[in-house]
Amino acid sequence: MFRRILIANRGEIALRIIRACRELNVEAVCVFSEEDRGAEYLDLADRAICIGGPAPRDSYLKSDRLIAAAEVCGADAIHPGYGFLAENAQFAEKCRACNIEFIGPSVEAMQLLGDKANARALAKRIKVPTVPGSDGILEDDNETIRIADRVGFPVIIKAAAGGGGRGMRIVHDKTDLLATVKQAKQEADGAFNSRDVYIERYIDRPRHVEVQVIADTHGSVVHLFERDCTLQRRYQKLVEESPSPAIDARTRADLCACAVKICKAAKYFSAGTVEFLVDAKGRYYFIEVNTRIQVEHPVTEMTTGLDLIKTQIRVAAGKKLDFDQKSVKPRGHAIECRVNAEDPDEKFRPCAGVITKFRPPGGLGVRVDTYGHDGCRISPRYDSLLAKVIVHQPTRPEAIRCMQRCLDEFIIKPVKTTLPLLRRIMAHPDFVEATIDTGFVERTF
Amino acid sequence: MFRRILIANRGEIALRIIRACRELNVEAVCVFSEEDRGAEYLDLADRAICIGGPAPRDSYLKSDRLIAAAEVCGADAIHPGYGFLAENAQFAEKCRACNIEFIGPSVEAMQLLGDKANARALAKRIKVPTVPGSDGILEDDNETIRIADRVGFPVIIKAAAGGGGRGMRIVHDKTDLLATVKQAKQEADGAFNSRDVYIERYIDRPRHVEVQVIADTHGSVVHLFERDCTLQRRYQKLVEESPSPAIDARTRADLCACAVKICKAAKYFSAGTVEFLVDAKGRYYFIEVNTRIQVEHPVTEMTTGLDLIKTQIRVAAGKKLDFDQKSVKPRGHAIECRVNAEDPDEKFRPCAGVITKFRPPGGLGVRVDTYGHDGCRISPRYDSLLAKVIVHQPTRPEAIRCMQRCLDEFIIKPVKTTLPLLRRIMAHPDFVEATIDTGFVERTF
Amino acid sequence: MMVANDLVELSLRDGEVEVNLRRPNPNSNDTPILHAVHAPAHAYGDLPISPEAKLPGEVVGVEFQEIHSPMVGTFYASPDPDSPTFVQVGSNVGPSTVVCVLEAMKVFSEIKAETSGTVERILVRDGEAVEYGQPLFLIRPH
Amino acid sequence: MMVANDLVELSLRDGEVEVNLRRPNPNSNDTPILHAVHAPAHAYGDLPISPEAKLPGEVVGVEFQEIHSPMVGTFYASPDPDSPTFVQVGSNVGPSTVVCVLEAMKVFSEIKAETSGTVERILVRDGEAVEYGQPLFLIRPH
Repeated sequence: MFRRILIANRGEIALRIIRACRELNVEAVCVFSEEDRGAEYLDLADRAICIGGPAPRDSYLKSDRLIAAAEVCGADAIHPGYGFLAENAQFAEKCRACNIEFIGPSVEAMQLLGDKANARALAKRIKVPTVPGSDGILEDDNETIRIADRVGFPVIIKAAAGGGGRGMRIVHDKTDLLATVKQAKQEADGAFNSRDVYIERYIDRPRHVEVQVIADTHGSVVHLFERDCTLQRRYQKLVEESPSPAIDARTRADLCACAVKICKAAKYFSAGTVEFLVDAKGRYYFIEVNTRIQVEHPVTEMTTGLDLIKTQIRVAAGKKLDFDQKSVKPRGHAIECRVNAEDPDEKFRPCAGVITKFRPPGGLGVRVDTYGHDGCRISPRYDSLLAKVIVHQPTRPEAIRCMQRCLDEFIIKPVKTTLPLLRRIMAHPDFVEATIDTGFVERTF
Repeated sequence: MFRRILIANRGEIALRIIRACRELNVEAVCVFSEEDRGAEYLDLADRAICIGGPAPRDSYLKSDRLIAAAEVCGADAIHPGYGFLAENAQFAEKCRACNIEFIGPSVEAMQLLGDKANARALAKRIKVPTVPGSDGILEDDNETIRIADRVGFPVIIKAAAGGGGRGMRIVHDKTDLLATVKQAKQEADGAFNSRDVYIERYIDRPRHVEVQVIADTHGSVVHLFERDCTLQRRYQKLVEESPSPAIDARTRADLCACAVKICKAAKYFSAGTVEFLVDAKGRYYFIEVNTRIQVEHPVTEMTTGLDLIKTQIRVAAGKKLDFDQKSVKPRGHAIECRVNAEDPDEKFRPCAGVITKFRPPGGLGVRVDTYGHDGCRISPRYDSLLAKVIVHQPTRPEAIRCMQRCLDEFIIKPVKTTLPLLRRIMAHPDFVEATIDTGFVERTF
Repeated sequence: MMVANDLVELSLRDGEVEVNLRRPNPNSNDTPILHAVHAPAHAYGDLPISPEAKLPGEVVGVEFQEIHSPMVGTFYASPDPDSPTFVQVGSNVGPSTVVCVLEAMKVFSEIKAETSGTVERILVRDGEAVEYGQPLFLIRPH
Repeated sequence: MMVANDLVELSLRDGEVEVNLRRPNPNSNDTPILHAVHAPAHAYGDLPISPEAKLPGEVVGVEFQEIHSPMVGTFYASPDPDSPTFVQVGSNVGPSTVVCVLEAMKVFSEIKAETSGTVERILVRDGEAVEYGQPLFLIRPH
């Protein structure tokens, strides 16, 4: 096992990793930027090292400083958390070149799965369903028509250089196809300085369902069932739950089997997430793999009782998984709500300032992962995630009711948060009846 | 289901019951004394009613005021919590006479099991092992010798009017018997104004193991396995865990079966606890039944995933249990530590004052039931229990390690608490190896 | 204030004489509505007098005395619906003047002023539920 | 202080010329011990100067300037163990005077004073690990 781990992150996930280290009897050294100096979660680390200025590019994204900090304190591993450098294969490579274990998958697996096109090609090769599409840039009109016919309408035209929902156009009918592609190319040229576009089947009102996988370096790959993250706002997840209320047992088994197949094919180890879209008819399509621990990992921890961060660290130290697929028995229903320091009435503008009153909820089956407390300072420079409220109850209706109780109980003053929006979501019949899709929040609130 | 429940208690258990009410969509009205005016947990109730002065006898023990408060706010049930009037059969009777449901067992069951001698007689009748003894007051010397021979040395002489460890004498040998009984009678006369003493087998270095039972008014009695509460200080429990690390599967099955047998014989409903002593050879002896929810109920909630307070309320409303014995599957290991506002260096003198900094631990499998927060006032007038830290992990060693981490993380300033003692207990090899008995704390710290 | 409360408490403990003044038409099945019991409970704190009890245009320097409820129950201003109220604004009271009755668990208890002065204001309505320590009357001392 | 830091930052970003001054005997397998890095990290806050940096018997009114570490690494006072130190207490420095080298990931970087004055005190020991922003030298301005 490692003797000392450098935590190359901040806020709630840094605290989460510190706690895991303590329980493993591994020393935790946490880096911090000048902006985070004095944050209380740093007191729980064995040491804290300032690595740079407030801007992420001057501190949490500065790989040389992180590695220097690990060297200087004698850490034998680095945990990247999520965000920042967590999915940066170059950083992982540099760490290992310096004889510091990067707690995550192999560099090869990160490179293979981190590239969407490669991951899609891999999935197709091993017969995991992907969204039907052009598999590359549209060259000429004849090809475009041929592909669209094969894929089936409606289709979506996407700019190759786009992302986050930008540069997309839906075509419902063959007659509009060529004109729309032409427009899309012009727009892509203007917005991204590249005329490259490709075509995919448009999945109407999809749900986002992902499978948590954990694998060791000895070839054992175990899935920990799925999380449903359909409730998003502009591609940012707000609420996650497990099991998914919208898929049947057979789809669940298929998704989990596909996720394991992809990870085995990529010789994956560590924690990873395989994401799928599921359409209204229950058809599913692989979209991508996240090669890191995710914000919403506690949902799976609650249903399975397994500590994903501790397992991730053990696996990185070369240990075998101490459970197998058969011994993973999910229990009950878990829901997570992300409480962001944002103002829902002001276009979700991040809010900063000092919290004067912070009263997280508590009780049976309630977990709050947060770095918040009375007197805590919220910086406008970083991700606005302030707290994750996770509930675990025997059934989904009980979990929703418990979450409503928790959101009502949670007091954060005077910084504005997404709590009011979350309360409205938990009370909305479409969420309660699980009839939502990924566009629900934008359409409804 | 009830429309509105009056909570006739304070502090962490009042908050626990408020949360259960909210999740059941039942209005919660909480009483308070003038000393507790302004306590933050009252904000979470739908209403709060002042019922009297700071002294318990002027407020929380004043049954007429509690019933008047229930009438005035239109509550259809009273939850007594633990302590105060929770095991007072007269109070339960008064409530029901006023058409207010008392959330607890029947008056008859409370009377039958609340009297130790009656409960012991019942146990003997249905062949549940009890501590061998005189079954009554020692009359003459011949009888004393005969009983002691039957019971077997060592024996313990107890004052009938004594309690809490006072008025007890151990006799290891027949030659000392009559002289010791004579002394004991004289002492009892002086201390309790009654010469009555009785004799029991002295259980050397016993463990305290209790079985949680929940039963409905339709005759269904289900046990929720055991809690080991051996770690006590002067008969006050400090640490509780489940499963017991010191009994084997067969003893566990026997204890649980005995507990169900006693409850069935007493026509018991609601939550209750059947307490046993277990000696070094694994022999067990019924001692008493607690006819209320207990401080340590969260230990069982963590292992079984069942909400005992919600179940207790449902059962009081006449509902059937929505689970049966077969569906109760305990999972993992849970430990609870009681953090009392007492100074372990000053003979556990209760500490009072305003908490300026309160940082409870958190994370996976961690629950803290507390009314504490920054700025919270601790009154010297009531029970010193400030917080219960409960952890739930796959195995006992992991649970102990997690608890150590939690106790290290917990900051309470400036009020003195039992945290330092708890930290030493969790690190002590006798606790870790589960070789302790009920005298461990007094002998060791 | 603590002294005043203690006096009320003592007088109760000594003389909680339960007067069976059963009201002829008490609508006994209706649970009385609890007016604003929650709010003042939290508004209080350690103030010597509740903010609610401060009268608009009040003469600065006059210290009113409050008669607090010594119990939880329902406030009645008169012994029965057909009788006049025990006191009204402007009435002079002495320590043993009965100012109201409180009902709890179908038992009516007479409440005495325990102070001397003029009734400045009646702070609760007839039939209103009151909690322990809630101010019932404001008395201008003589 | 922010201005001073920004200057250091800028100069680094412009001229992070990695000097391969490999030390002949760097004990390269020993990880340097991190002296008191955690404690000052928390002692700091927004103070313009660290309490540690205040000298006993310091003349009130003199404002020292600090040279902060622009990176995380190991501090060396001389280019190699056999050479004299770059500066010592009493040395006069100008903005481009090299005051020490910092090693990180086997690369040595020269650190310049970026200010003018006399070295009043050297705040870290040779071979000590330093974190970003840690004061290295106290300079009495001319």
